Amino acid sequence: MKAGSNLENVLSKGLFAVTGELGPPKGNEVSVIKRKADLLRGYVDAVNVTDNQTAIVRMSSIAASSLLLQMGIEPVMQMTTRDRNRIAIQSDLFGATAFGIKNMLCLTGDHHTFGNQVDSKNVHDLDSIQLIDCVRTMRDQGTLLGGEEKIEGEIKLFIGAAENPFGDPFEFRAIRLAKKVAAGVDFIQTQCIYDMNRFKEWMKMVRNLGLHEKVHILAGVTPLKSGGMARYMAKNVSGIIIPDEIIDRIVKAKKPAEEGIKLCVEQIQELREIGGVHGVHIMAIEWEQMTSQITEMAGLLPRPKVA
Amino acid sequence: MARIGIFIDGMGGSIPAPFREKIVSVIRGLPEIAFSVEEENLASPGALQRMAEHLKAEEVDRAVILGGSPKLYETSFNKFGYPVLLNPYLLTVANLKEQTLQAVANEEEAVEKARKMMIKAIHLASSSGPIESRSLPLTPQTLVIGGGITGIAIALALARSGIQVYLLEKGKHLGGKALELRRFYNRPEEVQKWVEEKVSEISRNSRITVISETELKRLDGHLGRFQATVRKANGTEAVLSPSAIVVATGYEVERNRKGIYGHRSFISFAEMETLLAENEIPSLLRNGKRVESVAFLLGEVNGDVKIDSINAVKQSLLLQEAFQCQTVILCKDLKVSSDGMERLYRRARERGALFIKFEEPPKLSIVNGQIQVDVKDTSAIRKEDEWPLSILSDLIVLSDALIPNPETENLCRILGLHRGNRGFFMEDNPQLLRVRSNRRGIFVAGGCRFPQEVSETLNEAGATAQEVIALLSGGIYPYDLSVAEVDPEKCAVCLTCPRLCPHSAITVEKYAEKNIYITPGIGEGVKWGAARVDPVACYGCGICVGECPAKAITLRHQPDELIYAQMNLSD
Amino acid sequence: MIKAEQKPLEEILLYLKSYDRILLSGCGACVTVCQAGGEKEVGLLASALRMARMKMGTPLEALEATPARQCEPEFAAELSETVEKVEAVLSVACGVGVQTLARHFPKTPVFPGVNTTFLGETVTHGVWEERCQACGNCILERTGGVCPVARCAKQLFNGPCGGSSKGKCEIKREADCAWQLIYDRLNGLGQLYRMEEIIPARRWGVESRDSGLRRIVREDLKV
Amino acid sequence: MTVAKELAQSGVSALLIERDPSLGGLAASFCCKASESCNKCFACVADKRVLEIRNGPSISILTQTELTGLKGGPGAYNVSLKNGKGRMDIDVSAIVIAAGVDPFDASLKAEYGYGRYKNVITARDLDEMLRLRGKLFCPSDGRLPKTVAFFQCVGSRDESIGNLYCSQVCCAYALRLIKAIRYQYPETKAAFLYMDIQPAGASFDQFLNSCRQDKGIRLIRSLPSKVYHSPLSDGLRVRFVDPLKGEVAEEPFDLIVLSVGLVLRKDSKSLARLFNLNFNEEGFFAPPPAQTGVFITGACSGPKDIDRSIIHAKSIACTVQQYLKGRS
Amino acid sequence: MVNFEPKIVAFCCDQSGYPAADMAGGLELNFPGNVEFVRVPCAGRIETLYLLKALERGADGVLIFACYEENCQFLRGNLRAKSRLSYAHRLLEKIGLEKERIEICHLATNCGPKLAETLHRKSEQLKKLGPNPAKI
Repeated sequence: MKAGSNLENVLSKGLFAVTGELGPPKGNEVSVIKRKADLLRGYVDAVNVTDNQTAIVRMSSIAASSLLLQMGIEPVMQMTTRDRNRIAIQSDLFGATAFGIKNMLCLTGDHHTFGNQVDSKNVHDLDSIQLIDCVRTMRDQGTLLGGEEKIEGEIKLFIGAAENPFGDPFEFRAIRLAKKVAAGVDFIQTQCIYDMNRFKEWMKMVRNLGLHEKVHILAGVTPLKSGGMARYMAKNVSGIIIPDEIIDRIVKAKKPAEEGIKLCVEQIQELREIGGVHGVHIMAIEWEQMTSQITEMAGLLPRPKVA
Repeated sequence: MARIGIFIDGMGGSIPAPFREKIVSVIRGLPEIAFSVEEENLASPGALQRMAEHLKAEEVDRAVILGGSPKLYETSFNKFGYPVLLNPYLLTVANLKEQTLQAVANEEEAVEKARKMMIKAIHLASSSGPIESRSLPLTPQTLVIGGGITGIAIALALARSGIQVYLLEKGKHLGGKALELRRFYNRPEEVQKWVEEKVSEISRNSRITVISETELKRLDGHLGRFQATVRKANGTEAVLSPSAIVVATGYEVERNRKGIYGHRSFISFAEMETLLAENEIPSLLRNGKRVESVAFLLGEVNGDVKIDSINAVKQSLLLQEAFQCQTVILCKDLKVSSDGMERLYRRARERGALFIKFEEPPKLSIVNGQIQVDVKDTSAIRKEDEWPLSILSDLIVLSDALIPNPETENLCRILGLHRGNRGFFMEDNPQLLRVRSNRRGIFVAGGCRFPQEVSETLNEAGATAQEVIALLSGGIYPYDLSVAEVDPEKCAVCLTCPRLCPHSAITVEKYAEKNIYITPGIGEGVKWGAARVDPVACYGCGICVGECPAKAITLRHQPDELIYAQMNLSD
Repeated sequence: MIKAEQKPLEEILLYLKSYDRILLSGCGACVTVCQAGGEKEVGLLASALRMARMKMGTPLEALEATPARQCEPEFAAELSETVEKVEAVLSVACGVGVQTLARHFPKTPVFPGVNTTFLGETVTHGVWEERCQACGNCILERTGGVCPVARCAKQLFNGPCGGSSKGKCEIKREADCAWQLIYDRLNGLGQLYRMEEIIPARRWGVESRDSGLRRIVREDLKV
Repeated sequence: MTVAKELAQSGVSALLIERDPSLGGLAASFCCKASESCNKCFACVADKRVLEIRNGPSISILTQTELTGLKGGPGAYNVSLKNGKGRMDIDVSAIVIAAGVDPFDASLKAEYGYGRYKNVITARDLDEMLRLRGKLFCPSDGRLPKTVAFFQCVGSRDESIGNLYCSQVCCAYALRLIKAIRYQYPETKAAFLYMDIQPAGASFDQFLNSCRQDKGIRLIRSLPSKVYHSPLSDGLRVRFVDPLKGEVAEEPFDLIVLSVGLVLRKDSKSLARLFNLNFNEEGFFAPPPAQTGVFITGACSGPKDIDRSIIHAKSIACTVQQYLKGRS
Repeated sequence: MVNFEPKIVAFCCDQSGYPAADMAGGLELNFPGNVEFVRVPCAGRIETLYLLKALERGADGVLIFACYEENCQFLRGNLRAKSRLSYAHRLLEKIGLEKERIEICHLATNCGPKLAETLHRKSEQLKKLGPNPAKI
């Protein structure tokens, strides 16, 4: 066991893992976290806590993660290299692990110009792969990055990263995953999947490289709320591909939200059948209440209790 | 101080004497004014003679004319020669006729205006400087690129006029697209025979050197001093030094044989030419099968060329008259704007060819292994009954898109030429210079400029040859230095000017020879990395001058000072 | 070369508010090439400033000069006499030139007339794009001659990120994704394996601006 | 003119004879037909040519002069000239005839009512109106026409009057006029009634597309059969077959512009007699046999636009020059 | 402003504007009184600086008579003039001058009437705008 987290246990037992996602409040209102935690508790194995997602200022993911721990939910603390240099990153990891956080997700982060502090200076001292390498060094060698400096205590972290099979150049996407694996990643959560063909093709490349045996891949899904949302995402979000037939299906549905959930469940069932997919990551953005319904309909309940 | 002579032109009564007097009275007695004389029709040879005498007698070095449009005097002086002792650039004209007398109604105002204009002209005259003339020797040598019909015709015409020609052909044989043709639409002889005759004439002509399987790789220099590096297929290179260059690389045909167009019933005009030539009258066989009906489908790919219409009517007539075929010509517009075409068209019609003109592109489908064309004939009167018309025929002659030669782009770069609409070589601006290119001494002719019917192409070839002959026959190219000039010390080598020069007259060579025609300051032969304007290639438009961010370029005949003087404003 | 853009006229007018007699100094090098501060731009800006001030009713006398390279002490020295005649200097050279003049003329205020933007390449005439950040340790050898430091919005060393879409960057959709360019270039060279290597964390603190003032000393050249 | 210029440049001295008081011919009376950008009508070229010719060093010009006689044979002709000042005889080695063309007399097409109805004008009338008056108006009352119809092929491609040829210039000419009008007077709508759209060239497609896209221009493939006139309102009604509906339609227009074809100049008969020239099937001059030293160029050998006339002239200049070389 | 006669500097391309001015004169079309014609070989010769300098040195308005687009003897001189004008317009705006003070007019040799009409219109327009407040 690298960190002994619940998520690690589920995955290492070969069980199909389910993770959820929680966006911390745009302030210090703890009740928001509590409300969302209640919606997710029992339906997922761990919950991603975003780190100022889309560069919108929110409660720090370390703080929100430790609050979640107190509420009895296992967090996956996200960390971006956008806002911290290697000093802050390593110091934050000391703190986070001290609070008992055992999972983290290494990200570069959305560009700051997308958020509400466009005038800020971005850091990018490290990129996500270098961050993975940094955390792995801290955990496995017990030293700081690039240094001989010994760490007092042990950093136990189950290291995750994201990968987007829908970014370009497509042929390079599996190789990039290999780079992350080489840097020391333990699990991967993907960008939300709508273009199943492309995802399957990517997974084929991943399997050809033998990566599915070295890393746990959790396929990302996001239920579509409405036709408008589908159209907006397809048009405006780089790195998300939504095939026209899916947009059509949601747009033409009498109850688009219901259709969106149905679609999501179908997707999960399809993903489960793909070799190398070890779990799903459900990103029900500001729609956390649907997580229970989705997991139930997809037959993912009850979540296993593993020691 | 400048000594200025004033000439007042009465313009045949357009500028009345009292008016003249009122104006000139102001300047009499000014120190720089040597004299003022009155003349009638100063632009006439006699008056010019007298003008010269005045200038000589009074030893003046500047002249101001008060009269009509400067263009009038410039043209007549160019024609009859400038008075000796007077450099053309030391003459200033105040256009009293068009710009005051005829433009200002109130007489008092006109006088006032005229006086102002006169003072401005005197000011301009005293601040202008002479521009020297030069001439460049030209050897009678021309490089013709492309051995198609155009290149052949030009080479022969040039050789007949005593000009040495290098005829560059990329392929093995001369002839180009003409080798695909069998007949002219408006001449009795056969194309092949015509080409053969011309080719043998070329081989007999000692002034023409045919260099086949060779392409142009690099071009340096300007008019009269071109250095063309050519490379043979086997890799050997040679440098030619022609005075002028003609580009006649022709056009290319782009065949669309995708989808239904891949059907065996479709053939091209060239294939039909061959078929017509190979078959013996009276029956037309293709792959052993008798062809009885032929449709011509002139698509929209070539909406702007005439050749397709001409070929269609020509071939249709042959099919009808020699092979008893039923023909249909489907087109959007039938282009008959060539000599004799309307008659051919009518003849084809009278002998039973159908002409169907459509607005919407016809629909194609395969019925029993044959192509069926469904078309809406816009000239049908009873639409309900006759729309759409279905046509089944044994063969369909399809127009292929005529596109620029694939090497056009590369050649443009090598030659410093421009490409126009549709990617063909562009002629030098629309103003009458169809066969000239944007560069002095380089001409573009024939299909590489735009695909045309053979006889028109030949006309163009003749015109091109004439241009080259007119340029080279004198043996020298006279020019004056009324051109742009770079001050190498100010030049930041920013490359703005070579990018913008419409005539590719500016080069930047790292160790270019210093501008040889610069006068004061540094001596000749200084090496300097700066932009360099070739005075022969420059047209003196001043675009580079206006654009130079370092203000390193001056237009020698119109420096800043003269522009400001013309504005006639306070300093 | 260094690329710069002229500052808005209103901003410049604000700097010069309390002066009636200035020197407007251009530079014959980089800013001439990027058409921000050559002799022509100096003339234009001077004319515009004079007119704007005339319109305000506080005429401005603007002398003009364009030394060959404002960042050399000798060229700056050429301006000495002129500078003595004026109350302030407006320099449309890059930030380097402005500082050279400031150092050279301790008693005269020197204002910048341009924003020095980047080290860039001419894409087509009139379009310039950033190519180099002068980061101090060139890695172009590993990235096929395309610099991710200058051209990737996130300065990724192991890109591309998920926002690379159809060759374009999600942050500026008109901009090429640097990592797509690197991929294409290495692919063309048959060196894709170079992208499979992980580029380790950079030593910013030693090599780059982050180490404090950088300085190049060539002992052999010193006189 | 072009021939003279080109010859002069090749070192041959030339004498230019023009019957009218000024040079330029038909082309010199055209107006500029630019809309937002140049539409390549070449009208400005003629003006510039005139200047260039006056400029040429070895060209002598005789205007208002007519040819009255011809003596001698190939290579050594003696021509008799007559002008206001008197008569003269001149020896020349070669003769180039560029007698040009006239617009077709539109009143011969009686059904269109040219010469009877004030608001039926020819394209040339319109051209002059725009060049000299600088504005568009109905000749009957001076108001701006709201609708203008252009009839193509008036005097060309017409069996009834025996002109079995395409005049080659009128489509582009009329379309450019339409474009210029539409640009200057956006409220005026135009209809273009035609058989086939003829012109070709690298930029014509672009130009034609811009015409097709203009909602204020209707391209109707149908030649009108008759113009009716109401004497009370000076209104005009045009009868034609609507190609879309396939039925006969009648529509009112404020102004009708006839795109008249080109015919040989009226006085060309005497030239033909003088030089013993033949006519071709179309009624234009046929090129005389080689070695006679007489050459034909320009539109009098068959209709041509300005651009093609110039090319043709240059090409003939080349032939002339080689002919002269061959003789000396 | 009853007696204000605006001073106009009219740059004339030698390929179009200048002959057109001759034609306009020949047709006896009146020009406004205070026009200075500046003859340039091509509109591409007209630097942005000239446009500003004309105003700075006392003109109330500037006109550029250039060839129609796609009809420049030198391919792009008229387009350069147009682009430089747009740059000058940006500066004028910053200076606080009306951009109507500088205008480009495309014409051909045979457009005398258009030239005269443009001059008159500009003159009237400038009368309304009043004298150039930035002239030195």
